[in-house]
Amino acid sequence: MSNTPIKGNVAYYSWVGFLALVIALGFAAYLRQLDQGLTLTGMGRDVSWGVYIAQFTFMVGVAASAVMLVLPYYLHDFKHFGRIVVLGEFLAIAAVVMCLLFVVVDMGKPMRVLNVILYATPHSMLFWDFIVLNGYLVINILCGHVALTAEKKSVPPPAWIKPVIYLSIPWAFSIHTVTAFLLAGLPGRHLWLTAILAPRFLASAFAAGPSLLILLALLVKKVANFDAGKEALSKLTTIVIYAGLANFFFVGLEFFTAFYSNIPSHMHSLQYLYFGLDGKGALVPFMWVSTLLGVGALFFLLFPQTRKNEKFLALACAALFISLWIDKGIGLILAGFIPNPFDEVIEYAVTANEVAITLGIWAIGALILSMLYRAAITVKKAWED
Amino acid sequence: MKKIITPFVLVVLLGLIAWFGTAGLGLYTLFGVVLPYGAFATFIVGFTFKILSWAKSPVPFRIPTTAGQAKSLTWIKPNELESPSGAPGVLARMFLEVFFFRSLLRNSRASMVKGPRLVYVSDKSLWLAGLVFHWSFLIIFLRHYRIFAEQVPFFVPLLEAVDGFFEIVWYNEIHAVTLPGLYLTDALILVALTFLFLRRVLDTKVRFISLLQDYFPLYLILGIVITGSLMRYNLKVDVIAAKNLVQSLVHFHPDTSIQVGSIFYVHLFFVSTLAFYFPFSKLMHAGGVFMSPTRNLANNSRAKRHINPWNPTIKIRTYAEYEEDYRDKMKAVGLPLEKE
Amino acid sequence: MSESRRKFIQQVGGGLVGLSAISLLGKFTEVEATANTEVKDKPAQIRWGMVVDMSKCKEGCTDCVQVCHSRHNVPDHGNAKDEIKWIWKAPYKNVFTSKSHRYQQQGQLEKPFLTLCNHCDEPPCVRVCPTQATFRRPDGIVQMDFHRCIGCRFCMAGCPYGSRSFNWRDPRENLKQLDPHFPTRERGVVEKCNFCAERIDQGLNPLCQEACKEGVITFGNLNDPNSEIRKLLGEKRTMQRKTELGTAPSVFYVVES
Amino acid sequence: MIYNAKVVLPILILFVVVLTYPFWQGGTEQRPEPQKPAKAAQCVEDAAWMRANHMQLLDRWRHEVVRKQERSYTSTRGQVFEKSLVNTCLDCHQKSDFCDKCHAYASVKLVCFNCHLNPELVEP
Amino acid sequence: MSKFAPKPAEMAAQMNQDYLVEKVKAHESDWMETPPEFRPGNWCYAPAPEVVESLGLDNPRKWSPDEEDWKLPADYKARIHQGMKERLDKNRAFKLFMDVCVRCGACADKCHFFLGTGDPKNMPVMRAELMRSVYRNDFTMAGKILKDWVGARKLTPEVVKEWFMYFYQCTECRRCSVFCPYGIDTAEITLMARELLHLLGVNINWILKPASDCNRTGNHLGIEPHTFTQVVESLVDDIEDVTGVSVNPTFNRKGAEVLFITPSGDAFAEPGLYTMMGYMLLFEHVGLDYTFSTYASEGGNFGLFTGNEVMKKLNAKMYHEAQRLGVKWILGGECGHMWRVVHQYMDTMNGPADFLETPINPITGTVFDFAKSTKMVHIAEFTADLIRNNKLKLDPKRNDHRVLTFHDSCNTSRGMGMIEEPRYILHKVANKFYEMPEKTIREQTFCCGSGSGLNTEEYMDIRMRGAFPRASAVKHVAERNGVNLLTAICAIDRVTLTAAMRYWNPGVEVSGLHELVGNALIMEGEKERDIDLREDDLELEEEE
Repeated sequence: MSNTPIKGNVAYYSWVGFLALVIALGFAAYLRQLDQGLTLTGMGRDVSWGVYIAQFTFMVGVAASAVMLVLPYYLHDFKHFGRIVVLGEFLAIAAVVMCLLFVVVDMGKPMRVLNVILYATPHSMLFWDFIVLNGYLVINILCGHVALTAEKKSVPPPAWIKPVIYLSIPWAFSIHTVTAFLLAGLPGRHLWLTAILAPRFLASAFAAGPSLLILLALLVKKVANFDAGKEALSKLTTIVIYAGLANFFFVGLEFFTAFYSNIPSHMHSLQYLYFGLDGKGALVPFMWVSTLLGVGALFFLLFPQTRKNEKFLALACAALFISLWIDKGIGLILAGFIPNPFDEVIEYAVTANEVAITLGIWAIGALILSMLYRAAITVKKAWED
Repeated sequence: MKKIITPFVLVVLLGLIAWFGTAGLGLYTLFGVVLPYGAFATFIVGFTFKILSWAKSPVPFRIPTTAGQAKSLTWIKPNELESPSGAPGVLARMFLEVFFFRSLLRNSRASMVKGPRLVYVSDKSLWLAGLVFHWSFLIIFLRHYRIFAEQVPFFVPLLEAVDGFFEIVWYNEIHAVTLPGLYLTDALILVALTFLFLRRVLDTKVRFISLLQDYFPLYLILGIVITGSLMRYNLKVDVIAAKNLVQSLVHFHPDTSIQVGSIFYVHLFFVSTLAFYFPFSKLMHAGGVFMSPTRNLANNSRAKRHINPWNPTIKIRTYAEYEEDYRDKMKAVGLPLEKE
Repeated sequence: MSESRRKFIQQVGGGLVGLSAISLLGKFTEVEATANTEVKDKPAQIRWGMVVDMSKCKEGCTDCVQVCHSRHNVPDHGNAKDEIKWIWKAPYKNVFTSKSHRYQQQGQLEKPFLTLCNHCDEPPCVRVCPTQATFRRPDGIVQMDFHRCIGCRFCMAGCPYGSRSFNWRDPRENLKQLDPHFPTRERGVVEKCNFCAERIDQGLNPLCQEACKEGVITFGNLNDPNSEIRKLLGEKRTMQRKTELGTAPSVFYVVES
Repeated sequence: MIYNAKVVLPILILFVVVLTYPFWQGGTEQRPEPQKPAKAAQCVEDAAWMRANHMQLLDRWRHEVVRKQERSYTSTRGQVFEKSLVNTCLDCHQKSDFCDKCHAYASVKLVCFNCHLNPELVEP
Repeated sequence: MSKFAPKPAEMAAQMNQDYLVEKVKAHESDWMETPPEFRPGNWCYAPAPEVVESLGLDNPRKWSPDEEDWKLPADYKARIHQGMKERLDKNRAFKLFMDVCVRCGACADKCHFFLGTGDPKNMPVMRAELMRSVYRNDFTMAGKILKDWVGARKLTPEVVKEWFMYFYQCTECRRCSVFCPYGIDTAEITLMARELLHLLGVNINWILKPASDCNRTGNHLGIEPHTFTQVVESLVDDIEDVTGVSVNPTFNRKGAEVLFITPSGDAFAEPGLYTMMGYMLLFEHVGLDYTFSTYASEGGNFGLFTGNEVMKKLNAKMYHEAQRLGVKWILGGECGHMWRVVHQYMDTMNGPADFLETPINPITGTVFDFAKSTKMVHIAEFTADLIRNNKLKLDPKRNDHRVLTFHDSCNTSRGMGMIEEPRYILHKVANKFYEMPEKTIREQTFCCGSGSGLNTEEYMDIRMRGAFPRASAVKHVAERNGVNLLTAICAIDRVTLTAAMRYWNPGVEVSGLHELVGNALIMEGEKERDIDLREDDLELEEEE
């Protein structure tokens, strides 16, 4: 690509400077965590995964959502995604990098991270997640880079990239499926021990990711004067609606199975999340906000009058994104540990240090995204006027 | 092919010589004392000599590379890094050039596509590989101060901690391959050298321009890296004995009784060869980069007169001579004249 | 190589193949349909197990806990969040979550029960570990290799018994007495009861068993029909934690005499 | 004549001075000389081999003890030892004398004692 | 079209099919054993003996590069050795550049001649190696002992021919040096090589003839004083025809505030003379007190392409004349290599100019601090300052019939760092301005392909190939934005790019910057303008 990501106007530099600051703070917080240990987090004996793994799970979904552009564009020849398919791939790159970082900061011994390869263990789902995530990163970097380079030269992309692009489609599904398998295969964690966890993940991913893409598309239209096109946005909105509906349908299924069967261990985590358990319910307000935002957004998106209005579309997408972020990026992981194996409700409270690291990683993601988008849009716009 | 293979054979031979010289002939004093002293002395003297030989030639004209807007009208933003107007800009430019290879960062690759049409795509691979190689080399060299200096300097444990952050300790049934853990720079330098080598061989442009002497140092440094890594990770040697030997050398009473494993002498011989070879080769770019007039001069020649010590006196065709030749013609069209 | 020797090798080789084929067949036939009986045979001489007779356990006595924790250098950080536990007591209703009911005899629900790693025959923690830092020894002990653990805590999510602890902070901060014969851990790794593997390898019994004056703990080879533990299991009514999860624990409880 | 001597020479001299630092660093060429243990005449293996390879041996030991339950080591001389840093090595040697001196001299980080305990400090 | 170049379509077809820039031809062969091939269109004529003599250079004789025997002096080896030794001792850059190259290849595909010919010896590193190989043999211990193992070779007549071919296939544009991690400047190596070749009498007519003429008459074209004034006066008439305004240039006038020097091409060659008209309109517009000189009637300096002594000799006239006329400072026109000389050499060679004053713009009062020693200001700096201070009345619509792009001349961008001033002016005097792709402009600009004295007819094949990268970039904006005018601030560009555009991009014309300024200037008392300085119709809005 070119030097374009590092040239820019005042607004861009301020944005990059701001991100750099957040990253620096996050890095300082991480150094502190390296020095003093994960005791600085809100995690403990009972809730042993917290905001890091929750963000990781959520971002895997965002990463996987690139397939919602690649698939219609390459398999169904939906031409309108031509302008933004690379934006999806670049979003995937930023999201996967964030995923990897979230896993690393969660590790007690990050210096031993390569043990995952040195002592490759196929019966561990984490090993497979390591493989699929890194593979997905490579595939997306390759596809994005090759496509953009070809576009820059204004020559057709080389033929060998086609199979790689096709490979990226099942691969995107695999990253979220394997991530679901991390959780769904654990005995005694009943919230996760469900066969529809993978479909649930995919549904929420294909709602959250494209929502974010719509928001980003509207943003670059505003700040970079790069229009994704009405058709593309409308198609993305359709995807968001169907995936969002599927997501809430799946949540409903979980409720039915747990509460109709009336098996306490299946109900407990859901009870904790939505109604509180043993008098404790720190997440209850979040979950209801999530439900209201999600259902509300979907309701309004169903009407053409409202979803055709860009302001409203942005609002609905933001609401849905936040809703799903709360659902998957907070609730799902934490409540898996609540109640604990002794049926005690011990809650998790995030700490400032943890938040700083989390924000740092988000900022890294945003920085990567900004730089990649800038490069992509420069190339794209070079051929239009 | 000859220029690719000959230096390889040469380096292998050098390794064999050191191995046979020590393990076979027992010439420990030669390989452990005499050659290292000789090589180091050659390096210091040769390096100094080369720098001074450059310094002995003046810089007659101020010709910096102006790769950006020069300082001109006050309201036009000058690019101090690419076209520095004074010492601060020059220092910053040199710093970025020496430590971060800034010029290579803008490298691009041209290709001709049907049309014909030329297209250029940014290519940062040389920059990255070069940076990784040089920085790894520097860090590895600095880490060796644990051997060179009797009291381990403060920066060594610091570098070791960062470089060895990843505990890459791998055990298999045949061999505990890496204990102590793998240094990142050890792996990175190997990757970077391999890339630089492959690039020389596979890129037809670079293969065309490459000389035998471009491959030789690559192989030699690769040899140093490989023997060093073998010593650390596989064919263990007594590092205390090695340090004792080095300390006896730097304290100027060489202990000829010390014998370390042959791999150590192969490593040392490679290093000695490199040190000896350095001042006479392109490797002097390490010193030369500081001396390059196109980069270490400010672009201020219209504001400040640059002096050429050998500015020749030239006889010019003066106006008087000119008027002499053309007086009539000038007069005819009414041009003012000095002498009527 | 002499002819006779070659023949011998062939016979032994062939024999071995045949043997393993038979044992494979055996494996298929012996698998039972119900999950909560643990007899998925693992062809080993030894499978260590433990019976905890809670009818003999004195309330308020923590001899076994103290010996274990002090000899294994288990720190006491003084807060529940960072807590490290190898063996400890917890109320019956929490240990046997699915076997508690509101009409249980007086005091039973709150009665402290000894709990520790179950050294499952089908340990989920081993299944999920990405580096084999947790592994099952041939003698059934589920062992931690602290040198290899990356601290991902997948095993903690995997363990349905809450038997695993993570070193959220440096254990040496809160270790007043150190026993040099057993290492401490580093910050950032997971740990748990190891059935005193270091003692078993020397032919000794676990510390908790030795420390208990009341004879609460019986330790022995579950694969030996003549062992004391098997006799006990044959005589008493025993139960295990969360058998429905198919983990096949090696720790059994006698709840009443 | 040297041109730009005011810039060139100081930098050149600084370079040479830094590079030759080991030669004028001073010091008395003190070599680490750990005490010979009184307890045993010979180490597990030949002393010279141990100097170069002890880390490999210890790594092999830890692997075999933890993962394979093989706790005794038969040396090339046929002697049998317990595979234990604390019980075998430190039975004869003292960490502060034996390990630390060389490790400090060669600046090699000693990671064993991050977990394993030095009996010198624990037992009075 | 020239008989020295194939037809454009043939050349294009050949480029399309023949080679790839990324894969060098004949990459397996050893370059030392590949002799240069002289064929029509790739070499320049030798100078006549009297031209060589008039400049006091060595070995005047009749010879031609395509002949086998070049009639080199018998002691050619000793001459080159001695000449090289002298130059190594006198020029640090030369010595350093002989030693430090690591052959990383960053420069390889940056040269327009390499991109246009695919000839691997046109990779800048290779061009320098042609000389380094001899340097190693003669001046390094390693070379003396290890010979071709370290890439050393003896000087032979074949090597001399190779030098001639490839050091006259370099326009000293310095693009490679921008990419070199050590800043190795091939232009300086080429300069040395050409100086060395002079020692053998190996040189080209197109450089020596103008240099000789310039010495004699004051300008490259050999125009004598009376002709010079007459030509300028005829331009004055043209201005009056187009604008209705009469301008009054003066010549050799003592006591003027400013001496104005521009390349003679601006006075005598299309499209340069429209630029000349632009200057005169501008000076009239602001009432500048200036004079031309017939003695210093040349900004350009072909000495730069010859050697530092001829360069100094020709350049000396500027200060000499300024001092004689008693002006305060010198204003320089749009020229490329003139400014390379003024910026990099003039003050060092012929200064200090303490008889002049630090230039001050008499109209705006701006002090040109950055030129306080040389005392010479570029016309683009001068005009930009005027516009910035609102001293010009401009109507950019008068350039609406042009869609323009700007070609950074190598000498002004990479030789002095002038990048923004011309763009500032362009934005003020024209509405339709589009940049070429980023890797082909500013400091990465491509040479016109005929600089450094190579703009001669018999060299057309190489010139058109060398111009190809520039033309390809122009074509990009021509197709995309409809660009039909290529603006440049270099007299050689204006001539050579005109040829190159006719060859590669028919329909794209070439102009100077001040031609556009002249079009846009609203002069006092002017008549309604419906044609531009070229007398082309303006694109006027329909009156309602």
